[in-house]
Amino acid sequence: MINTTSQRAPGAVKAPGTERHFDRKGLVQMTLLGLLLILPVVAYFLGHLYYVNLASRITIIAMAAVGLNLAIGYGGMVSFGHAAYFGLGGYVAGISAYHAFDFTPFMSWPISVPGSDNLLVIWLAAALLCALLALVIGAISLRTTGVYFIMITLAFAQMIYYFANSWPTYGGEDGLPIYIRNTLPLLDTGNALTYFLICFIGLILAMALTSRLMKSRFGAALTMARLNDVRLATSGISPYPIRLVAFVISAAITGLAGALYADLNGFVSPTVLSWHFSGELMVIVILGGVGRLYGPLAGAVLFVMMETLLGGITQYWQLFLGLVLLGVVLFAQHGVMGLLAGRERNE
Amino acid sequence: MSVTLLIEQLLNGVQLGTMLFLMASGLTLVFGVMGLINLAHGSFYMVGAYATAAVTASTGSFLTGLAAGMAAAAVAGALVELIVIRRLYHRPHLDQVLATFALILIFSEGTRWIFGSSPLRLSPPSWLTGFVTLPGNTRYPIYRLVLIGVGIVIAIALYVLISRTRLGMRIRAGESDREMIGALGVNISKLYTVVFALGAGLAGLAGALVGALQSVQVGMGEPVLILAFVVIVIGGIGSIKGALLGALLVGVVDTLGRVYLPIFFRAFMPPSEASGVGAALAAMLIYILMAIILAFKPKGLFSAHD
Amino acid sequence: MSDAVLSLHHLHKRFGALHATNDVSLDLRPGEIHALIGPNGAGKSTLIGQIAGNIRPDEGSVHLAGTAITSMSVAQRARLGLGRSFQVSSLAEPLSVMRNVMMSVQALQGHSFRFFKRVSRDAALLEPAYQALEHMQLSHRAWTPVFELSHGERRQVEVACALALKPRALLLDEPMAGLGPEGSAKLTELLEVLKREVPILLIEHDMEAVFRLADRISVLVSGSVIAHGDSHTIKQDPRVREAYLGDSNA
Amino acid sequence: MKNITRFGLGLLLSSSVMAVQADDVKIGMITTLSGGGSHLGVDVRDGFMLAIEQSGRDDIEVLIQDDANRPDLARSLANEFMQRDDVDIMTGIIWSNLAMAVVPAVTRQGTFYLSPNAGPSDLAGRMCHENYFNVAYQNDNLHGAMGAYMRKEGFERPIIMAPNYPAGTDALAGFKHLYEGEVVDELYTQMGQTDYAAEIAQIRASDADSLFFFLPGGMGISFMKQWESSGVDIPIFGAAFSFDEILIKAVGSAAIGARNTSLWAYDLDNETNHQFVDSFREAYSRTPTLYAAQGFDTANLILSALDSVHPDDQDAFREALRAADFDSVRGEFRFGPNHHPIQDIYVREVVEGEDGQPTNRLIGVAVEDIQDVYYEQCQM
Repeated sequence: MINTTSQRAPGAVKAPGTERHFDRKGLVQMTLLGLLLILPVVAYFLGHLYYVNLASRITIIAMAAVGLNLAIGYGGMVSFGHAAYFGLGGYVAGISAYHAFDFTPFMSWPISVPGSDNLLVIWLAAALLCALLALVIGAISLRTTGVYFIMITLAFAQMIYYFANSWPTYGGEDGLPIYIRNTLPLLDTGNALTYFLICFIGLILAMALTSRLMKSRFGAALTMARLNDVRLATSGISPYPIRLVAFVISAAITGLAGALYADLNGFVSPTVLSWHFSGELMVIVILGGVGRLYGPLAGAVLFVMMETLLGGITQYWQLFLGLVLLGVVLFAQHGVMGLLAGRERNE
Repeated sequence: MSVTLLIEQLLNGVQLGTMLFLMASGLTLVFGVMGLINLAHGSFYMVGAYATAAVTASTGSFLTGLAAGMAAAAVAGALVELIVIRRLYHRPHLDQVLATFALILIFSEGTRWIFGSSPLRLSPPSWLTGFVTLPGNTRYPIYRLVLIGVGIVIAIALYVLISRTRLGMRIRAGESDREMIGALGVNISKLYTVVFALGAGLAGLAGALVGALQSVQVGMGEPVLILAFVVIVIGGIGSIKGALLGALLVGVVDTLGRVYLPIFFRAFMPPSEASGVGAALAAMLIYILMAIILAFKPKGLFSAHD
Repeated sequence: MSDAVLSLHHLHKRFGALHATNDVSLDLRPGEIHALIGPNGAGKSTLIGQIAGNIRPDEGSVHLAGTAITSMSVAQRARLGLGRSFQVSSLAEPLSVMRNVMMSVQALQGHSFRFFKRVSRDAALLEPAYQALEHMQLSHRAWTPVFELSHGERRQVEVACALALKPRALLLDEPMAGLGPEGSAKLTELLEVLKREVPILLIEHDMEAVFRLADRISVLVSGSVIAHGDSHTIKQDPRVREAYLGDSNA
Repeated sequence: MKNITRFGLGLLLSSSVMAVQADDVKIGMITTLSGGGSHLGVDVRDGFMLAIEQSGRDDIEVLIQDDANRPDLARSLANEFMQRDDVDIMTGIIWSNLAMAVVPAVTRQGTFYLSPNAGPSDLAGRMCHENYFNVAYQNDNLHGAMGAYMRKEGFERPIIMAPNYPAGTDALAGFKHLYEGEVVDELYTQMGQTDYAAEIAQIRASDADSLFFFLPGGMGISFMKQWESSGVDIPIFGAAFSFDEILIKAVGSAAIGARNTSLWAYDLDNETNHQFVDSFREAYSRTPTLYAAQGFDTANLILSALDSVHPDDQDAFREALRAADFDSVRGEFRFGPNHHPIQDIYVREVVEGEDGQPTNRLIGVAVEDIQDVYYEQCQM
């Protein structure tokens, strides 16, 4: 009968297929990552700084999309307001550098907070502040679902956009310049290749974090929250805190990318807070392949390259960009990664 | 601040609200019946305005232009539905967002390709310019009163259409149960095309009417689109009644906020600073309103779906 | 009543004019199967909702093992030991059977905020989940995605999910629905064994299974319990016969 | 002439494949050709290219890119021009916020930048740079000049209005600086606002005798159309940014009677200007706007310096630019110590033209030899 106590050695129950093996997907992913790393290095030593900076741009946008993908792709939370975190991260870098440059404190009450041009401090602050903002926004927004969630996240981002546009202290619509790139101990961040490598490591860490997270208990719960939140609750786990934490982590990653972007460009402005930018981030995630680890990277490469190349050909380049995006959504349902690497298994 | 000024500002808010309603009703219908998020709705607004401007300029008749604008937007809507949108009904919201985002780019740049970068000229006809004097000796533009009137007429017409006609019955059936209307033997794809074109036509009408008061230019639909989304989310997606009340609420709150917040801040701030702070807060006001409403009523005020 | 595992006290729920639950009191004792039957529209779903936590009653209370759970969420009730299955299968289709069952184990072992250890190598999760599957004679399907399972197998997975919670009480909502004679017979057999470990509140349309399995039966009509007793008493009850004569399932 | 709009090259393709002589001059133009307000960029480009074409020089290569009115894209394009194409001179940016994002990086890396439109105060003052030249105006110029003009004309109770963003608050500050009197009220609108009923009601309720506003682009069109039927009948004043030839045609009759300050007018009476307007109309079949004039002047300034020296000799080229030895379409033109123009600001009135369309007519000079107030903060 059934009531036998099983006598198995510990660890005898194992998920099949957890061993690594090399396949088409692996090949595509390694190629993508390899090219992203090698091409800028080659370009640097050939003296083509522009391509190094272009690669940094792609890397940072990809990192922001990795953050968004955690919310949209893995958590099923379609945030139309991730520009808020990208922008906030950027403003943390900008404002901190501004005060460090001016030798004025950022805050004098209740405790004195000086500005800093140390990137480690800036990154920490950017991630923490974005997490805090996402905690507040997420706590309210996650009470809603579906289209309401899409729209309320948009509404919060719009609030911040208008606020940044009209708040004069840090430049308002003009934005805030960062005169000299913020620094790291022992490294020359002003060097294009060094900065690219910093961004590249950031991207790798963000992807590794996502990957690890999704294989953990937290990831299992988040996956279940996306696929079937009734099952999750019936199993005894409330979906709300799971989603909220994922949303916060997602925002922190995007915010970190925003800080990197501000330093790459040497300025930050409300444009990166606009709903257009939120939309572009979403487009990149979908373009690459929703809920796929390498999707954001593939999407960012394609999107930035199209933007750069088409822009040089015709002043109506956005028309062609639109046509390409439409083609992808109609005919390549699983994004570029789906096209190149085949469908994702959900196990 | 006098009472007459307050009344005038309320009228302004209502007028803004009625135009938002024209946009929002189409958006909410399309979502209610087809479950589709259409970011490109603002493009039909633009198409309506451009077509009206072009036809008015060549025929000299604003009314002809208006009809042409509405028709052009409806035709554009029907075409978009046939070519793109119908492939998206069974897709996740994300795909819909991406596809309609792409449509925005295509419509905007396509329009610029055809009509150029410069804003077009479109003015109300001479018989609608000028103002009337309201009680309290306030002058109010005739054209704005006409806009309010058109908004009310459309609202009533929509109400009759939905509650009294066969098409309306099918729309209601579609809202309550998408599978059921198929079982009823209704030609769904035709119904969807008609509803989408109707929504687009209403957006085109709004664009044409408002275009005569504003700048007819590429991208004119985007700020309105965002506002219309705020409206339908506040009102409850899928609900025409919600769209109407949401539109009026947003119109009035936005208008009054812009006027009275700077004045409010002047009570305890230097004037130029108060104006800035007030204007900044006014810009955020409707989003704050929306966040508060959704925090307490996560499905909006009058949701058609539970 | 004091030794009841699960008890409902004077529950009321109104939707506008409809009195969907009208003063319902029930209890579930260790080692028994208590069946809840009633014609369509009797208010069974509303009552289940109040027990499971999707619906808040207007009046009355629900207790699980002596604890008032009336205002607790679905997840809190589950963690306290209320396992349930659904009328319409509610599993994550793309995931494997194990992944579905492991969710309950994970919940049982405390919070889910462990970010780094791989689930796929976590014996503390894998072992109990596998045991629950063995319990339901389904371990051979452990790594099959749910969408490849038969209807009956999905029912078994649902029960396994509930079992993995090490529940004090099981709430099974029409587990036989759509199973066919063979599947029904198998599940009936399984439940007979199961009830010795955990008492079951069984909502079921299949009268044959109900009369075979149930120790006690309560009949719900128009939101009220009109009859209560063992299968013999219920079969004889004139009000039950009357209520069921108007019903096609009678 | 070599009018090369560059085709994008692949990532691996080096720009060295372009066969360009060593002493050729490369000019990179980043301007707004798509998105909101793109007619400004189109006119700057067309005016600029007209001058290049008329010079008959074939050793000048102009690379043109569209920034879509996005600072981050503009910044990336600037990198592309400097790092890949190795341009000698850059120009083209329309908007102040984009200029703030791009110009400091460009000049710091030793490339010349000549602004054909934007003139934010920081670039005129504490962030000025020896390689930065503004050939258009400092942002305050036109607003300040209108303040001076309205004071001169005897308006005593103006109400002033602008969008709530830096250029807007600067505009009102600039106006007040030279108006030197009390204003009835200051209204701040929202960026991109399209409905002005609320503001118009406030203006009517005030006892102002005149209105000065700064609402560039589509905002100005919307406002003036709504103003027309409001029944408020105080005169309106503004800067040329709301009254270029393209905008007032879109506004229609509502613009008639409005007065605006400009650094240039198409009916300005000098030989260079006549030739410019005629040739522009011939080439593009439309009347140039001030943006076209600024683009034209920018190109001619560059050409005048190139006549004597190649930009590789930075110091000499800078001196040549500073001399401003070219015939400007606006008559007198010279640079102040911060490389911003010292010039006359004119007043134009919108009238009905011969074709029934509104057009600007020059009616006088608002301020002669206006200079910005920021040059004292500039240390080069």
